[in-house]
Amino acid sequence: MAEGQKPASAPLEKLWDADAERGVSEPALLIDVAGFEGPLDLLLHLARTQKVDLSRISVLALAEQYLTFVEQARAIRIELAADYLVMAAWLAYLKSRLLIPQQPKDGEPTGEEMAQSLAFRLKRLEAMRNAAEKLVNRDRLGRDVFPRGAPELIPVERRSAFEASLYDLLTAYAALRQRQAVTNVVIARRKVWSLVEARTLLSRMVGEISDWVSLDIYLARYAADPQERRTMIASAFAASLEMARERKIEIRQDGAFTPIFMRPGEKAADLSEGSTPL
Amino acid sequence: MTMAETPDMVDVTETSADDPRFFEACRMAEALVFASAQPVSETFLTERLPRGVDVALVMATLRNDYTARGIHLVRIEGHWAFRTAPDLSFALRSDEREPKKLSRAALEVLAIIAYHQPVTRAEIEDIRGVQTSRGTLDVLMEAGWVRFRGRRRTPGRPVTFGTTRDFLDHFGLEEVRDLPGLEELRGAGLLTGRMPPNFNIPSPLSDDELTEDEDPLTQLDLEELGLLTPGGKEEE
Amino acid sequence: MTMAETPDMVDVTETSADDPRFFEACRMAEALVFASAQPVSETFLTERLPRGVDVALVMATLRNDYTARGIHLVRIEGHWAFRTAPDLSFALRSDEREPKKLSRAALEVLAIIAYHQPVTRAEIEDIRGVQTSRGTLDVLMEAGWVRFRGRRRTPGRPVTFGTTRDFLDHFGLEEVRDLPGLEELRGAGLLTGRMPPNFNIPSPLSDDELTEDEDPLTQLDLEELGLLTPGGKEEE
Repeated sequence: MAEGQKPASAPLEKLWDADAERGVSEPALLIDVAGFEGPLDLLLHLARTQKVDLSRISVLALAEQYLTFVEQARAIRIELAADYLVMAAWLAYLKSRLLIPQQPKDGEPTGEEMAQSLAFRLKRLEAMRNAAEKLVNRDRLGRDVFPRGAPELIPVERRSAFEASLYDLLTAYAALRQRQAVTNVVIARRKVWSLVEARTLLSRMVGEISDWVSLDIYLARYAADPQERRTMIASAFAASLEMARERKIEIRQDGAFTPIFMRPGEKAADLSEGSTPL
Repeated sequence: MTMAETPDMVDVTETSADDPRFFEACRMAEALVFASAQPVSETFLTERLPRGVDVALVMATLRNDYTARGIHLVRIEGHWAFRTAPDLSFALRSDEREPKKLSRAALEVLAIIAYHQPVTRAEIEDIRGVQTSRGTLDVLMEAGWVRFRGRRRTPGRPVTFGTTRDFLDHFGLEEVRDLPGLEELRGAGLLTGRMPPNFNIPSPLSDDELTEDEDPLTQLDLEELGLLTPGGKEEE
Repeated sequence: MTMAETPDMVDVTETSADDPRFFEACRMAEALVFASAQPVSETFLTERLPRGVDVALVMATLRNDYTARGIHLVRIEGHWAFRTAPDLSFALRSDEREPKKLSRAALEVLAIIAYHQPVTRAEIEDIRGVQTSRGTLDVLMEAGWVRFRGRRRTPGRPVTFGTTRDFLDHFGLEEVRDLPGLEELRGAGLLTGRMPPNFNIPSPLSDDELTEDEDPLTQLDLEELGLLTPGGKEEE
């Protein structure tokens, strides 16, 4: 693609129609995969441009077309979904198998077998497309054909006095569980350490230690969940300032972002009776 | 079709029998009346039928076609409608009540019993987060979809609920294990959005066997349950 | 006009024209099916008609009676319903009643389920080469055309999907095997669940699982792939 040219969106179809006439090297090709439902869909589209029966397409040519497409997409830095790239890799491999015939090894498909498989898949997808089209164009109830407009509701035929489909049942269940699950999530999220909680924790710590201890390390014992750690540290730090002011603890930090150390302060004894301060 | 034709009163009997246009008009009128939710006016029919067709004659012909049949074409205040023949009302009369839609609550309880069986009433309420009214379980029992299975070997020995063979039949399942699981509900678009990581949906066990913590219902239990209103057993 | 009388007399004279009971049974069946908007099962008809009447013959006779009329008697999986004749679509069609349009993806999934049933979600995705987006199956199930059928007896017991009677009714099919082109497709081997031997092609990935995909990748390919970020998904 020529430099400085602004990529505009254009349907891929244009790209390949043009190629058929002008050759692949033509610059300024613009690519848009938005209309395609995945690599197989794109491949089927490319196969159709060969304008032959699907059972007679050249898989090799098809692989090359696809690879060219991916190359071009890369050249203009289009982000392709992973499955497009996986397909490209597979086709590259297929191409090599087709070009360099190898002795079939045990369990490894030959290039021809792989090509057949691909052709089969394309044929099958196309068959389903055609079937879908035939279906949708049938005489459809409510559009072309109509039921009794004023049913008399007489021959109600039910074994059960109640009506419900499996779909109703599953929808109700899924909705219920989902509703409950959401409620649970809200409760779970309420894990914010309050200052009071943090203070209690620090008090307990002061009771247990006699010298400088890293706050992080101490708290790690209580915060199994990494998400909880954050709120715990924040609350503990806030609480520690208050406690330092009350001279119940001392705080030391050697530099910005370095660990914070704490040890019992002069009035630490007020905090916990059962333990021996200092 | 030739538009030149005009309704011709004299010609009526002659044209009608063999005229393919008239035959087509009859078919159209028949379909229009059949598909309409209300009795159809002759004006409406005139608008819809090919121009020049004698609508009155079309309808008279149709009415005649149906006189001996199980369906009659009737005229009600200038409007046409099909009705089942009055003499067949004995065959049509249905003593069955019209099927009622299951309430949302009943659907939920039924689904919980299906997925979580064997399940006690307290567990159902725990999952739903609300109390289950007495009527809800009654309805499900009455429908024949839910049954008492046994008793849980826990304090209070609460009764456990499970689904029935009729339940499977009605919902087109071969076995309870055929109920779709978490991934399938998600895949089918029934469960959407983010789910907590520990979220799961139980895979129901085969419904016949009692689980290890269940006791079979004894004769005494059955009598007891029979005496009590179904579902009224636990905490009401 | 004679259209009611023409076709049926042949059948009935052969079998039971003289039998007033048969004639009455026909009238009753006609009325029963006619009264309902939903297809009525043969089982139900058997229960309702006088005992000893050949229901199949009754229905065949009736169907024959209606072949030329503006209403047809149609059979859907052993259920009977009256429907307007398809060739009268032009006269009845109205834009207000146009059924909801399905997305291309939904239509494709519907066709795959219809022709391949029972089919698992993984198989649907294998045929289409893309993941089925949320909502596609949901839409089809809500329309009442697709249902959970059961589970495949393979490891993991995946749930299978199939079509419903409403699907057949909607698309004017008597049975699944009446799907257009079904036999040809089967003959061409396009409906077998089995892949040709040594089949090996990348399957749709969930977004981040690039590395999971396997043998055919050469080292070079892998390096290239690593350089590129997986982009957005392509589904609808």
